Amino acid sequence: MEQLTELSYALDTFYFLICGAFVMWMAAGFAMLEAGLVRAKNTTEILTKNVALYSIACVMYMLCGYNMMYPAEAVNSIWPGISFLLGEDNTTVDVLASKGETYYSTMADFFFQVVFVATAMSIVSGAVAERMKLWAFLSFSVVMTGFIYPIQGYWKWGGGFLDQLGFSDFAGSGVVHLCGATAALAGVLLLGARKGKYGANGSIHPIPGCNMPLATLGMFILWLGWFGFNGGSELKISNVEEANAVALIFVNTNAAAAAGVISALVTAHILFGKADLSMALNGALAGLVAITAEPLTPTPLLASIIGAIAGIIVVFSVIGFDKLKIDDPVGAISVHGVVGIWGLLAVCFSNPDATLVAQLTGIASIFIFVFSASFLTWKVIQSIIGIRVTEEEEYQGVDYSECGMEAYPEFTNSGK
Amino acid sequence: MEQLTELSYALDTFYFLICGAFVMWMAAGFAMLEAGLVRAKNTTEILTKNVALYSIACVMYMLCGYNMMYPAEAVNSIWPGISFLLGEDNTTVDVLASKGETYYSTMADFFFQVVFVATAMSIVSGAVAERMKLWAFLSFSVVMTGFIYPIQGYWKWGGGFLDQLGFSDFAGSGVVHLCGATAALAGVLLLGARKGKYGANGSIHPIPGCNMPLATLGMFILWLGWFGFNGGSELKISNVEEANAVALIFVNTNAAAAAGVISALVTAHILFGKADLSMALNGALAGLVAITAEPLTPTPLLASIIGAIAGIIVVFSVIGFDKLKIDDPVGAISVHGVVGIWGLLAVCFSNPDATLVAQLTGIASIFIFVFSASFLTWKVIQSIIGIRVTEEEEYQGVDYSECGMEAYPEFTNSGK
Amino acid sequence: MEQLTELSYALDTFYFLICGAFVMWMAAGFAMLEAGLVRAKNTTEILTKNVALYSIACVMYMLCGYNMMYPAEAVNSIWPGISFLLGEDNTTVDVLASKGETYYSTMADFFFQVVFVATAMSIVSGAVAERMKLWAFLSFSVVMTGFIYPIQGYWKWGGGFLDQLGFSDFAGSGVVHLCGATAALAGVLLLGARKGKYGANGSIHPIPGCNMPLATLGMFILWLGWFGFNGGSELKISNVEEANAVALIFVNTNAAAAAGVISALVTAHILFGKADLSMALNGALAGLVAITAEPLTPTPLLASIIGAIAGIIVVFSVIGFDKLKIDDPVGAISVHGVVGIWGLLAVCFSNPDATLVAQLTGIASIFIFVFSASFLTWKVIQSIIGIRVTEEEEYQGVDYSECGMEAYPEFTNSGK
Amino acid sequence: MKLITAVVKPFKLDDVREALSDIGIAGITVTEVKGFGRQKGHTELYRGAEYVVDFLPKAKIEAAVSDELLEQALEVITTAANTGKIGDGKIFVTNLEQVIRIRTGETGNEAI
Amino acid sequence: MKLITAVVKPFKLDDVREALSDIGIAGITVTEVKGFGRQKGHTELYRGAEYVVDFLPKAKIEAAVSDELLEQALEVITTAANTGKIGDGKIFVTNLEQVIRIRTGETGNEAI
Amino acid sequence: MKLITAVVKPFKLDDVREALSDIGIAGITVTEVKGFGRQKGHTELYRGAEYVVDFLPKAKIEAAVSDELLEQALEVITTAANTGKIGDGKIFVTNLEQVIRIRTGETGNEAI
Ligand SMILES: Nc1ncnc2c1ncn2[C@@H]1O[C@H](COP(=O)(O)OP(=O)(O)O)[C@@H](O)[C@H]1O
Ligand SMILES: Nc1ncnc2c1ncn2[C@@H]1O[C@H](COP(=O)(O)OP(=O)(O)O)[C@@H](O)[C@H]1O
Ligand SMILES: Nc1ncnc2c1ncn2[C@@H]1O[C@H](COP(=O)(O)OP(=O)(O)O)[C@@H](O)[C@H]1O
Repeated sequence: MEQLTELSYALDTFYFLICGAFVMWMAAGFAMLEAGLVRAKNTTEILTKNVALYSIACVMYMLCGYNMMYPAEAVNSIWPGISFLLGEDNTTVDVLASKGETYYSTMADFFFQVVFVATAMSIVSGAVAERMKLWAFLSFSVVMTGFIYPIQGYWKWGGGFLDQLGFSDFAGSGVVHLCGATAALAGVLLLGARKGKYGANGSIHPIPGCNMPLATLGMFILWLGWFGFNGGSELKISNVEEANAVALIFVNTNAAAAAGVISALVTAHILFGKADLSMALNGALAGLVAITAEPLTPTPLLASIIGAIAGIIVVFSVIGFDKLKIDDPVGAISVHGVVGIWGLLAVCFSNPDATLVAQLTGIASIFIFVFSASFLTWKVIQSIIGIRVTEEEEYQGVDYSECGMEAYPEFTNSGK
Repeated sequence: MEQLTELSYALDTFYFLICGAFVMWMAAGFAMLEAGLVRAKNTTEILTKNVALYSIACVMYMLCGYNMMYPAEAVNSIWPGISFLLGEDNTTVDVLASKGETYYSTMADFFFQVVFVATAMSIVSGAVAERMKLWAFLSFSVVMTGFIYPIQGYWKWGGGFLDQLGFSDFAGSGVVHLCGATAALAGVLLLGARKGKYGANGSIHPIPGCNMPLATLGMFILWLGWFGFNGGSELKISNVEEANAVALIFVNTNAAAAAGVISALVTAHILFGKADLSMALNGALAGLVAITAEPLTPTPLLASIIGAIAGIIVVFSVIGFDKLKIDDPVGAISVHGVVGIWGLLAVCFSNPDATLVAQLTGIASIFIFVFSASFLTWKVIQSIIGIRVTEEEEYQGVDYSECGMEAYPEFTNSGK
Repeated sequence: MEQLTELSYALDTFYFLICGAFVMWMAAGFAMLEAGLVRAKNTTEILTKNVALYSIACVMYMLCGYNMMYPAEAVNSIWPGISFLLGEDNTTVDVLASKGETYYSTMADFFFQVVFVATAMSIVSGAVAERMKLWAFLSFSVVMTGFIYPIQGYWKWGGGFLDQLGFSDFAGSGVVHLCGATAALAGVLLLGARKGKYGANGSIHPIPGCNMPLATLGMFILWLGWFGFNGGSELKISNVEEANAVALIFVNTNAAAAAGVISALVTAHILFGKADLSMALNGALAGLVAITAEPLTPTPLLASIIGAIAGIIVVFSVIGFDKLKIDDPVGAISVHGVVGIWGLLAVCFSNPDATLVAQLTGIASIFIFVFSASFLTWKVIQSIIGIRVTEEEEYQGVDYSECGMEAYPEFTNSGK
Repeated sequence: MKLITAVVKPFKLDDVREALSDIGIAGITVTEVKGFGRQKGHTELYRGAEYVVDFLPKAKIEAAVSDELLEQALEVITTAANTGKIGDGKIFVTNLEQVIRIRTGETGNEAI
Repeated sequence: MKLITAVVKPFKLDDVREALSDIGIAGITVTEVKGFGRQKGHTELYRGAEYVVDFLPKAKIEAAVSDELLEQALEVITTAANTGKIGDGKIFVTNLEQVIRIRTGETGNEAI
Repeated sequence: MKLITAVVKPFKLDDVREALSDIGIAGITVTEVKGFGRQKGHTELYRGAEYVVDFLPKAKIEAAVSDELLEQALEVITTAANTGKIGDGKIFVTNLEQVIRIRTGETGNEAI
């Protein structure tokens, strides 16, 4: 019997670790997606940002973020309090004594959680690409991963006021995606559009990404990683019901993404007369973001419908932001923000425990807090070291000014 | 005891899901392989095809394909009948009552199966690359994933007449790979060769792929995914024998691929005097396809030999199809079709239950049915919307005509 | 009870196989990293090397390497003796009779081990890139994976004299990484620097890699694979303690890599004034190599520190080797060799069983043996077929001379 | 001696090259260029916004020829590069004062 | 007829093109080139060692013009390409003996 | 003033540039071109079929020089680019009617 409990603990821990590894892989996905959608002259820098932000997230979340998000004893339901470093893992004795309450390793939990923070931060890098200073961005990521993300994460997943209120966000359409997109929006508003993106008389000049296979690879990596993202968020797999739940989450996650691709592709074809690959990629991610708020209660058919609507929303959202002259090179704010909200609202269709009021409260709380905190942080960084490269550096490409190194030295005329 | 049954169910379900995730990853592999082996001007379109076909496969298989392949009650051993959408998963009560008969989640099974369909369809996209209309291809993929694949899949895995006959196809050298290759062949015959590929006096003009690292990445992704493909096809891992079986499948799958690389590389070196990377990649895939029909009964040494022969076959097959002026840009028909047949025959070397007659009957049944059904479908599509782009569009590249977007706008002179 | 033992065996086997699959994926990581860091004209060849060496490793290790490394009966503690091919897997009866001693499939063990050999060999290919003959390299890889690696592997993991001496190397900072780097060093010394790399008066001419996104992807793949590399080396997960151990290993592995990135990036920024992406990538790998010798006993904070120091070491090491005119295009000797030594020494900080003497003995034994054996092997190959391409071939690129095929025919002027 | 510079459609390059070779002009130098002329480029799409790729890829062929061969060369280029559609390109002729073959140091007509 | 060859900063290309088009010169041929001149390239970094990228990317514009339009063309190019900073580039003028429009066979000023 | 156009082997580019710079010609414009001549390209392989890459990558160097410097320039280019092997390339000289430095508006010899 004890051995059974131990084996069960081992399986749940292993499942958690594998799901975590899949989510970690999403870091590569964001890096490839963004590197594919910027111009060649800004590629080294966006890669550097992605590698570094993941690393910073890991360090900051270990130092204090994890403890803030899941405090041993919270100060109150809004402010978790601060403490540092990770504690000990569960002992065998505790596990056996817990009667199944403690069913996975704390370290595995930390690993799973830390890759989530990185995901939230990755969303930002795409939106501010091609014009933001590298070190300004990295400074922001310290604050974001160490404080902003954990605080609002605590509100829901750490048992704070949003959780108490009945806000429903299974795997983080709000806590992770909306949060990241909101921080990105604050940055983009302060930063302004890339030079040459918007013309005098309302004209919009597309700036095509330099490497579509890379962007497509990034999308596939994210899709794969999302099975860990959503599947792991069930937190347990070791009995029939839980195993079925995880399986259903895999199916629904996949279905929503697939439907998102198709609807985005068809929408784009109707609007533009061509099959816009970049929209298909955004459609897949939109489907994934939308189903993240509740991948368990919908049937696969409903999951497909939620994903399909997300795919349509994202196309119009991308176009809409461009009309508003909010320049987001990879469409991150649309994919993770606008569609994140759609996902949170769509929970009400299938989860009887969710209420529209709670969902709206959650959305508003996350948005207002993250926007204010991020805006303030960006402002402070701006006043100290500045956030935008000079016009000449932007023309020449941030690869040269920030990293001193080209991404494709043999394939382009350098310094263009 | 009940808890043990549940845990066992959880482990088998988890194993199934992870294997499924690996196979899903193969979609990225095909996309990268094909994007690497076409010219730059056709890259966006092949990526779009790959993303879209995977999505269509997921939707169609959920709508009716799965039910046709694994019908609750089949009409007869050839025609499974039609029904829609997925049913409920197993309840805990049923699982416990089943005494180990029901040992994994139906949803996990669906997930695993759906990524197989996508694999079969992916095979087609490579063979018809660089000249087929996007929407013609996508229309075909609706029929293929919703009907053609499931029907012949039913014959073997759903318990239809091929299964009853003793046809042996462990993980789908026939049901998946030969099926995909046959559909591709029908398409290619109707479509004709790419312009400029075959000269007047029997001369062959190679059209080199534009991005070999991408093709290599695709091959590695497929190799990794194949552990899920073959490993998951054991369907169970939760006791010593099954665990050993899965382990042996991993070893054999790996061995066959490795041997395929070496033999293809050596064969190519003997024939051409150079180490042809594209042949080494095809060799790996050939090894994988060949062992797929029976990865469990051979010893690792025999698996290596089967893979090595596959590597030799594929080189000659690629050359042979070129001689026949059957233009297959990525070698899909050779890798999946010709070698798929070799794999099915090689089952007889190690599996005492397999008979040559049954294997030949299986091969013939699948080939004839899939070829006829595909040919008809392609013909219908051809007569309604056409299947081939115009000569001018082909010259300019289908990226522009079908997707309106370049894959590498900064690295090539556009519109070439 | 018996069923529990079987289930436990199944879980451990499955965990082993998944970890093995992750390590196999590292082969793709090395291929991408190296393809990104060489020039376009040498890309096809480095890809061919990577695909082929992995395959050769699989064949040789199956033929004799595995048996040499884990001999049934060793001749003595230095020479294991030779025998061929793999034996039978454990029977259910044996497993049940073993009372938990035999807790995973031998085939799973083989699979896990074989991907390690490939890793060691992959290290070599990067260091000798852009100038070594393809078939010379492949010949070396036969000797390395069939004999050199297994013999020193036996010394530690097979129970040879280093193990008896108390040498501590959890997952192979020494056995795998130092071993690979040492073989590379021997090759590089014989081979000499790439033409044009070092100028007359001590000047160093950097030769930038042609594709940084590919290099970054390679790094991410390696990072992901390393969870299998280190995590799987615990060998067991099926109880609370083991599960916790594996979880801690995941956390520490991740922490060391993250810290390595940050410290390398900051060090580079201090030294050069720019954020050098290539150093950040090396920093990540350095962190990973360093923690590989002991990922279990450090706290996450200590793991971060070990990784951070590794990130600093690697920057200075890369610069240092360049000063010594030892030309290593991808920094493999620094990352795997120098930092491997650091990792082995750092074991003493957290593992009370490790002694400095044992560690130094281990380092020296591996280095001296692998260096001598490799040097000899390289020498023999040199005298028979030569190891370096001609100056003209080098100028034109080894893609043409060795593979007859360009990697990016449309993106560069061929034959440059 | 004259320098002929012909800007043609890229897919006509091989035809022109063969035509020149047939009349004894084996040496040419080719550059990938972007052409702007009456023929207009096309529009592409990216994320829902259109943009004009207003240049067209062309091949620029430079051939040094002796005065005697000039007329014939112009003729065969015009014929080989002609598709009758807009964008077929142009031929420019300038005077060449000197030609040197680097390998041998030969000059003038021998060097061509 | 004259052939104007202007080597300018790449980001001035559009301005020059529009300026030429305004005075009626719609046809031009553009090549990506590397310029070496007084303006020096920059240094880049790779793995801790610096190296000089000593060329600068420039755009080379070739336009055949009639004798009458020459002066005006030179003027508008000079104005449009000017930034006042080093590296603005140069304009070369050579004599054109003949121009042929491939599509129609027209020659001389009609062909421009 | 003369315009020198030299088509040379790419790996001789640096030598030629230095040689020109030594005699006071610092400004040049370089283009990547494909050369067809007596030297033949090579064959490549792809999936078992051979194909001929019949051009060879060359570097085209353009330098405007004053009449006085012409002879010397031709000499140093010939020397620097020479390997004695087939494919060393050619030098073409045309007459330059005018040169303008865009930044300053200087013309003629001052502008070179
Ligand atoms: N005046 C000019 N100077 C230089 N190049 C020109 C000129 N006019 C045309 N060209 C080149 O010739 C190409 C074809 O010219 P275009 O006007 O499109 O077609 P057509 O010659 O058939 O009327 C252009 O793309 C451009 O490269
Ligand atoms: N003598 C020359 N011959 C050919 N091209 C030249 C010559 N001098 C300058 N150039 C071209 O003009 C560009 C600008 O010249 P540069 O000397 O840098 O600036 P400026 O003309 O403002 O003094 C160079 O990059 C080169 O491409
Ligand atoms: N008549 C020509 N017109 C223009 N370019 C030429 C001509 N002849 C040769 N070239 C250029 O010079 C290069 C070298 O010429 P080639 O005949 O191969 O060698 P060599 O000059 O040593 O005999 C060619 O690749 C081509 O770019």
